[in-house]
Amino acid sequence: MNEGLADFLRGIAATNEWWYIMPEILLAVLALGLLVLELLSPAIRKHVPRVAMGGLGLILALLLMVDCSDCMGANGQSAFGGLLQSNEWSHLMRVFFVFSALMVSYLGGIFLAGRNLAQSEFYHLVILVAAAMMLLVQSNHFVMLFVALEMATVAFYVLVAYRRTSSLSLEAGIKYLILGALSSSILLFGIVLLYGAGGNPALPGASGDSLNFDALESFIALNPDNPVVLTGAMLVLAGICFKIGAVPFQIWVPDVYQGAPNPVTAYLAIASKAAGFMVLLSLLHGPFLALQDFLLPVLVFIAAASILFGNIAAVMQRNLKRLLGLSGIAHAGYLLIGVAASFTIEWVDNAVVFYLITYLLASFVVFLVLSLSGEGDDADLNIERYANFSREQPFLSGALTCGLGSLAGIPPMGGFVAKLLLFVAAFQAGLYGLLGVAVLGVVISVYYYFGWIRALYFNGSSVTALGEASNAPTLQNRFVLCALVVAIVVLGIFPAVVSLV
Amino acid sequence: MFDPNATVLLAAILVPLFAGVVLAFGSGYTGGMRRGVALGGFGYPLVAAFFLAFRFDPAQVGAYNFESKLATGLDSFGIYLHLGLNGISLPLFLLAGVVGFAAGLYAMFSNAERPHLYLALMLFMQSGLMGTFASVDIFFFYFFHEFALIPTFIMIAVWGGTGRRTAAMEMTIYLTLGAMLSLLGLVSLYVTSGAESFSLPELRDYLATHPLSETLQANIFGLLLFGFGILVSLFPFHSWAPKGYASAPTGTAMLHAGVLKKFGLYGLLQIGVPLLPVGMAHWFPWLAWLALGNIIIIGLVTIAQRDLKLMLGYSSVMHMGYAFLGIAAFSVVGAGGALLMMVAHGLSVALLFMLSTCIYHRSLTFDLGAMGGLAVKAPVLCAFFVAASMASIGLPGFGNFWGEFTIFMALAETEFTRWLVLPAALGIIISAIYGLRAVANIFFGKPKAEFAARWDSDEVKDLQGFEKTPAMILLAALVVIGIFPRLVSDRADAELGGLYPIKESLPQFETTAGTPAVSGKEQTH
Amino acid sequence: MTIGLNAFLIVAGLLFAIGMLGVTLRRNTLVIFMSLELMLNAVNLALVTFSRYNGTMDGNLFVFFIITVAAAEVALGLAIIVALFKRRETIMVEQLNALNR
Amino acid sequence: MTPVTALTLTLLIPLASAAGIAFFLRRRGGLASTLSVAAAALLCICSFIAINARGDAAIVASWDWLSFGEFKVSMGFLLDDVAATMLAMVSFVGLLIHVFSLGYMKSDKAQARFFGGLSIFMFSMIGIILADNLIMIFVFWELVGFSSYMLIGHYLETEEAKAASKKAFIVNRVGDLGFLIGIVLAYWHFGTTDLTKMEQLTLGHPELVNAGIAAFLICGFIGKSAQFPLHVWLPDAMAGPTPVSALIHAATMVAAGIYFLIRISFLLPVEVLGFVAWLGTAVAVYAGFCAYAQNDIKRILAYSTLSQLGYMAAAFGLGYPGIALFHLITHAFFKALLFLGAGSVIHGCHHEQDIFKMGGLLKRMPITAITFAIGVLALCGVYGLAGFYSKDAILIAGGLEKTVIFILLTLGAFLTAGYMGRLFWVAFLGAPKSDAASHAKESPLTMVIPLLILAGLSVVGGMIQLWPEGLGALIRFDLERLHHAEGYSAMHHDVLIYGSAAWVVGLLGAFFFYGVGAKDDRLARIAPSVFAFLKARLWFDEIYGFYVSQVQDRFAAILSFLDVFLLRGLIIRGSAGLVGILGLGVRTLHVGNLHAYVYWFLGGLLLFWAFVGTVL
Repeated sequence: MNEGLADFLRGIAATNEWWYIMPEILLAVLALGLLVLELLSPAIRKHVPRVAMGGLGLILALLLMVDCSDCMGANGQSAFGGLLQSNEWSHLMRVFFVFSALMVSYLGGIFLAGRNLAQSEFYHLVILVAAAMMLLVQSNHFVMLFVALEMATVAFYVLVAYRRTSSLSLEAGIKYLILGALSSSILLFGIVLLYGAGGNPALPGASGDSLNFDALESFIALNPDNPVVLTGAMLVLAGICFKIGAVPFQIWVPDVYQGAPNPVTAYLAIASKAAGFMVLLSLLHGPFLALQDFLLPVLVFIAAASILFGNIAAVMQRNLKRLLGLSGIAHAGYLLIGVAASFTIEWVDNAVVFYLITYLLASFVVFLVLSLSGEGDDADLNIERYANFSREQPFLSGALTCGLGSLAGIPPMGGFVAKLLLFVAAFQAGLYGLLGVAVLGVVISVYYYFGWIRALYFNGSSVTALGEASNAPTLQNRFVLCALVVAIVVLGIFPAVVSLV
Repeated sequence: MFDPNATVLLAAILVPLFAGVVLAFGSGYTGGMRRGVALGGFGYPLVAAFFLAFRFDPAQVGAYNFESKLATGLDSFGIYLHLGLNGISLPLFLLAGVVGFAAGLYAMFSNAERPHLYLALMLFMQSGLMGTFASVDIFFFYFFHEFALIPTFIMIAVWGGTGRRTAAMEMTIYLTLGAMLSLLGLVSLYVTSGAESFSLPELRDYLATHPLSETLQANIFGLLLFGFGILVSLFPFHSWAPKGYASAPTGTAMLHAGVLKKFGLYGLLQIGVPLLPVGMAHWFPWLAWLALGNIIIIGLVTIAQRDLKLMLGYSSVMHMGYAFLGIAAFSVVGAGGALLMMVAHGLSVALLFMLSTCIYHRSLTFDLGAMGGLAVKAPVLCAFFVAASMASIGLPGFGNFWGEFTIFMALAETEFTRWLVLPAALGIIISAIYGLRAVANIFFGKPKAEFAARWDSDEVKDLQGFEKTPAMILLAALVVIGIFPRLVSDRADAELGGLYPIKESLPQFETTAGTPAVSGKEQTH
Repeated sequence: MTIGLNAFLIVAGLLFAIGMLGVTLRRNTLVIFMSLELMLNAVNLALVTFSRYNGTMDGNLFVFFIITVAAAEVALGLAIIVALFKRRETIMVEQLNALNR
Repeated sequence: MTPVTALTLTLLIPLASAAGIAFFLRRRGGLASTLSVAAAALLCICSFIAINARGDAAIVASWDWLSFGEFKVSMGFLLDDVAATMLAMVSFVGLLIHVFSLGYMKSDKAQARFFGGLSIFMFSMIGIILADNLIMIFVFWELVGFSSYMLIGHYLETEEAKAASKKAFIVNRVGDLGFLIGIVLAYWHFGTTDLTKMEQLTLGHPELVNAGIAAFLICGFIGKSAQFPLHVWLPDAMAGPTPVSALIHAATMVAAGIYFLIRISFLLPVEVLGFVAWLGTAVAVYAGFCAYAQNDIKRILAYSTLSQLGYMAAAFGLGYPGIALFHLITHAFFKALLFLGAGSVIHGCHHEQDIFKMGGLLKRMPITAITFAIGVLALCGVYGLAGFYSKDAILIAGGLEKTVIFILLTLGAFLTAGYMGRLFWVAFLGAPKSDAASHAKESPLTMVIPLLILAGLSVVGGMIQLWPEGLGALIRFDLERLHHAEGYSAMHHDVLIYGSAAWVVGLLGAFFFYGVGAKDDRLARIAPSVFAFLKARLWFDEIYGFYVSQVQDRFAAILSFLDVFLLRGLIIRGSAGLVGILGLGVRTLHVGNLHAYVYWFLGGLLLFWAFVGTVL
């Protein structure tokens, strides 16, 4: 059945490349459709969240049924004149982003309930960001990359500042905006330099299409020592480091994470980071392949610094959203281990993707519990307020424990296998020093993850008992949490499920 | 090929896990239901362990009994959920079953807050323990250990005694460090060996034909040694242990000190030393000196303790020194001694921790200087405590004696390690000093002032049934091993013989008396 | 005398640096925004230059995308700044530090 | 019943009795005591069956116990002549003491525990006797130590029992440490610890006898038989009930050290033998002096035991293990008699133990007093009594081998007579000096009968020709050897004179010096400094006490301090604190000011530039 459908689509795709980006088009249609719905009547308007989630669910189901990248034929084939190229991960990452959008919409439903904020625009933007990221990870051309990136980023500016009644959210928005724009400029400048060098007829291998990754790859392979190329690559790398929140471009992370609404924080932490890493991987395996002598020490340094910075800064952090942001920096560092190892180890991309997936699941558990616990301004949640949370909310505590356990990398959670695979890769790549730093980082991270878990169960006297303030989770929320936790555990015990998707 | 016994083995991991999940959602259960579920969860592994011990086929030397191999999706790394038992893991599997059952039984009737969660976490731990020793795959070996470790931390943080906040955190971080180092060691073993498998027998076979270079072996063994060393509280990485145990709730302390801690030793015994003999030789001086540090320095520190639980914690650290020395001897004798020591120490330390809580319930203090005279009121408790102390100081008739004695034997086997016998044996005096001091201070003499004030209250009574039964189980196991050490040694001997060198250091004499020729004493390696 | 590639690039570089300096030193968020636009324009200039000298059209095309994106950013930025001013009555950088540590 | 079955039963009956008491009869003192005594009787019968069945050959049986690689332990019996002699003595004297305890412990609250302990002791002691290898000896060696610990601590609510039991166990452990090392070394030296095999090996290869191993092995003897410098526990062990003192701390367990030496005599080279001889002689004299400063009837007997153990050690060291065994057996009879007599006195005097508060007991407790007197005379070596034969033989051996030892041992004999005289005259004659003594009554039958039997044995026990055929072959052999030694008859003559003079002078001297029924110690009155010196017993306890409290405990406290503050506090907590401080520092980097964040960007760019610079 699936085969037949795929054949059919393949047949069409041979003549019409738009089928190739059908999921993205569907998402865009859905996003626009939401705005149209908003215009209709108030009676319909309140169905917007359901429509959004339903639509996302449908698209997710569709994606799970049909592998659209297959429509193009073999992997590595490009479309739209080389703007887009599918790789072995593009399908999985599509699922990843649609799923994140679905989860963020779910979180958004909880977030928006009872708040006097625009409804459909939120879903609209979330869906657009998903579509943009899907394009981003498949882009094979710097123009495509820039446009997709900016599409996502600009939408994120709005989302971060979405709680327009809160000065914190707005402040986060302006900070993200200015720093994001700055990083975009730097990225652009880097692209320009690469473009300029790659198109320079005086240099060997120059091409007329020097914004194309393939062309750049062959060009840089011939000019690995060109200072303009190196500078350009460095600036591009800096721009991407901003997106993934790696040292030394990580400084915005805690502020923006804290100020942004909860679902947006989750989205930033998960999808934005994942997109950044996939871009980084495709750049490193593509245009920058020849620069590995230069890039490897940089990446190793960034990874080590990120791990240490993130973990050490999180140790004394009491605000939970800042803490998640800082721990996210550390996670970026762990992922960078995989990226650094990917120069020599073939299979490490799988490990990075696996890590991203476990990170996705665990983070959503944590953010969902954060959203469900307590009311009021979630920017002020700190660990102390979780004192003895388990007494009132045993279910949420249990789920949170699993989520944090996975983030900390503890069996039987998926996070453990993910870290293990990265460590194996690092070992095979001979990155022993980095491995040592990573171990140190894991040990330090235990302090704050378990500090939180301890707070949940500790029978201390707490002034503000958050547990009592929170309502018991509804059946629906319980179901979602359960499903996420089960998924985490299944990934920890039977990691192969990833390949089933 | 379907082996029903393998299912029994797998179920020994799954049943407690399942019971734990059931209990975790069992806030509304009545006491009877809770105990019923917990009894099933703790009872099944015990029954399964004994069942498997009887079905065990010692002829399968070098292979595993009751093997089962399930895919996990990490086939490309050679990681399978590969379960089985051999002569080395079987005693520890039994130990886990026995101590788990005793600890569970005790916990069922202790009046912990939120008992369903407490029991659920203990059941998770039990599941991890059974899994650790049933794993053939070193990935899952580690996996189950970590799985059992997490409940420990939570239980200390929630149900622990004084100072639990810091103790739990310190223990968590320290043990995570140890676990990470040992994980690195295992990973590096996997990567550098080139065997493309995490399966222990495959690694073993592969390394037998492709031995690693000396430097590699030394580096990997170093990782394993210090990683496992931290987990087993090798001196000077023991700081987490006394405080951690002092503030841990009883069931946790029993399971952790009794069984889970043996993970590291088991790792060295079954994996580290046989696979990396050259690495072991390289680290021998470290291992020997640090183990002596455990025995003598920590032994003396134990003497200085005035708090019962701290004393027990330190004494358990001290006894680990023997096991390390046994491993350091690098011979079948030493490994066998270490194995006996692990099993016997697991039983005795669990018993002691349990009894110390029983004592606390009567005296309301752990301060050795503030008790006294309890034997008059609680003769049975006294008898158990004396027996447990005697066991832990290595009185013949209990398993610990055979452990210590065999280890001394192993040390004396070659000239190379013979000097260790005297300092190591000093430990038998040191442990006698603190063990008897504790007994004397708690049970003998007249009760001290504060204690005397409570003397006639109802709380100062003899051991109750729910305390007596688990104590009886543990003590009986200790005595059985003490009287029939062959129960452990016969199966382990064959297995160890395949992993460790037999040094042939027994002197050979001409059989006819009177001829002067003495051929012995040369060692052939 | 023809103006060479390097001259254009130097101008572009200078513009970029000036923009960067503006972002670094100015206290008013609006001015910072303007500086950011300056940086983007420096990039545009460089793109056009390369496009001209390399003889390809990609650069010129890219510029249009950048201009569009910059416009979107500015529109958004202004909206956020206005909203922020409504709540805080200031748009000075040093006073926008409620989120810290 | 085959001999091996009989031996197995002999070993297991007391264990079964102990287990039965522990599990079922904890609160039924009466039943427990009956069970224990019945067990003692049964094992006595079994042991005699086995001894009878033995004939001339040794009974040997062995089972595997444990094996790891080349380390193999077996468990087995070796019932040769020495073991049979010892077994007969232990089971018989043990039975008598069990019976005695029936009366003595009748009103004790913890009767069951006491009899359970006695049964465990019998089990362990018989284990030592029957063991065919060093490891098994060690196992039971430790177990007798434990039962001794348990029984010394019987009156556990008293501070003396608390301290004494602990001390006994720990001091014994010090000795066992050497013993253990000796065994371990012996195993790899001989390839076995089996006594028979080792003996054959040393016969075939005399060069295998190793002084180092021997020196380690005799540490066990020094601890258990309370020789220098580990003798301090024995006097304190008198805190236990008197039957325990009689059984364990006089007749059997402390003598096990000597028995052990005899068992391994083929392993001991000449140097070590000489050392044992000197050691024993020194203890014999030292303990004799110490006894003069003791007022507690049991402690006097304890020092006497020490002194007699010294005699045995001396005999052994002089090369006559048979004579040592001879003295061991006779000593068991009369010392058990003396202790049980003392027990009877204590029982009669309501637990008064100070001899200067007794007096006049001859009239009130005639049987006890008379049997006690027999014991005293036997101990002093009065002609014709048990002690005479064995002690004379020792003195002769001393005289033949080493004159200095002979002189010292004769001095010891004199001292023995003196303090025993002091004890007897003061406690039994004259007028009662306390209420307790004046209301003393003769003890019940269960206590008196063992006294009478032991008195009989103390009289005739020394006549080796009356012994059953199967027992005492080694004694006969060594006595024979002594008789045929050069200069025997002259020496025999001398010893007869000097020995008799010693006890006559001693007893009479005590009579005149202390006086009948004295109220206080004359020596303490007229020469307090001498008395104080004797009472100090060469300050052994003080030195050990000083070592424990000032050296060991302080050192431990310092180490503990270092562990807590340096290791855990400074290094572990310190590094954790360092991370915390770093964390705080890093946290403050997030100042919240956009400009600061832009500087970070610039810094990051510069850093990347630096990397580029390294490549270029």
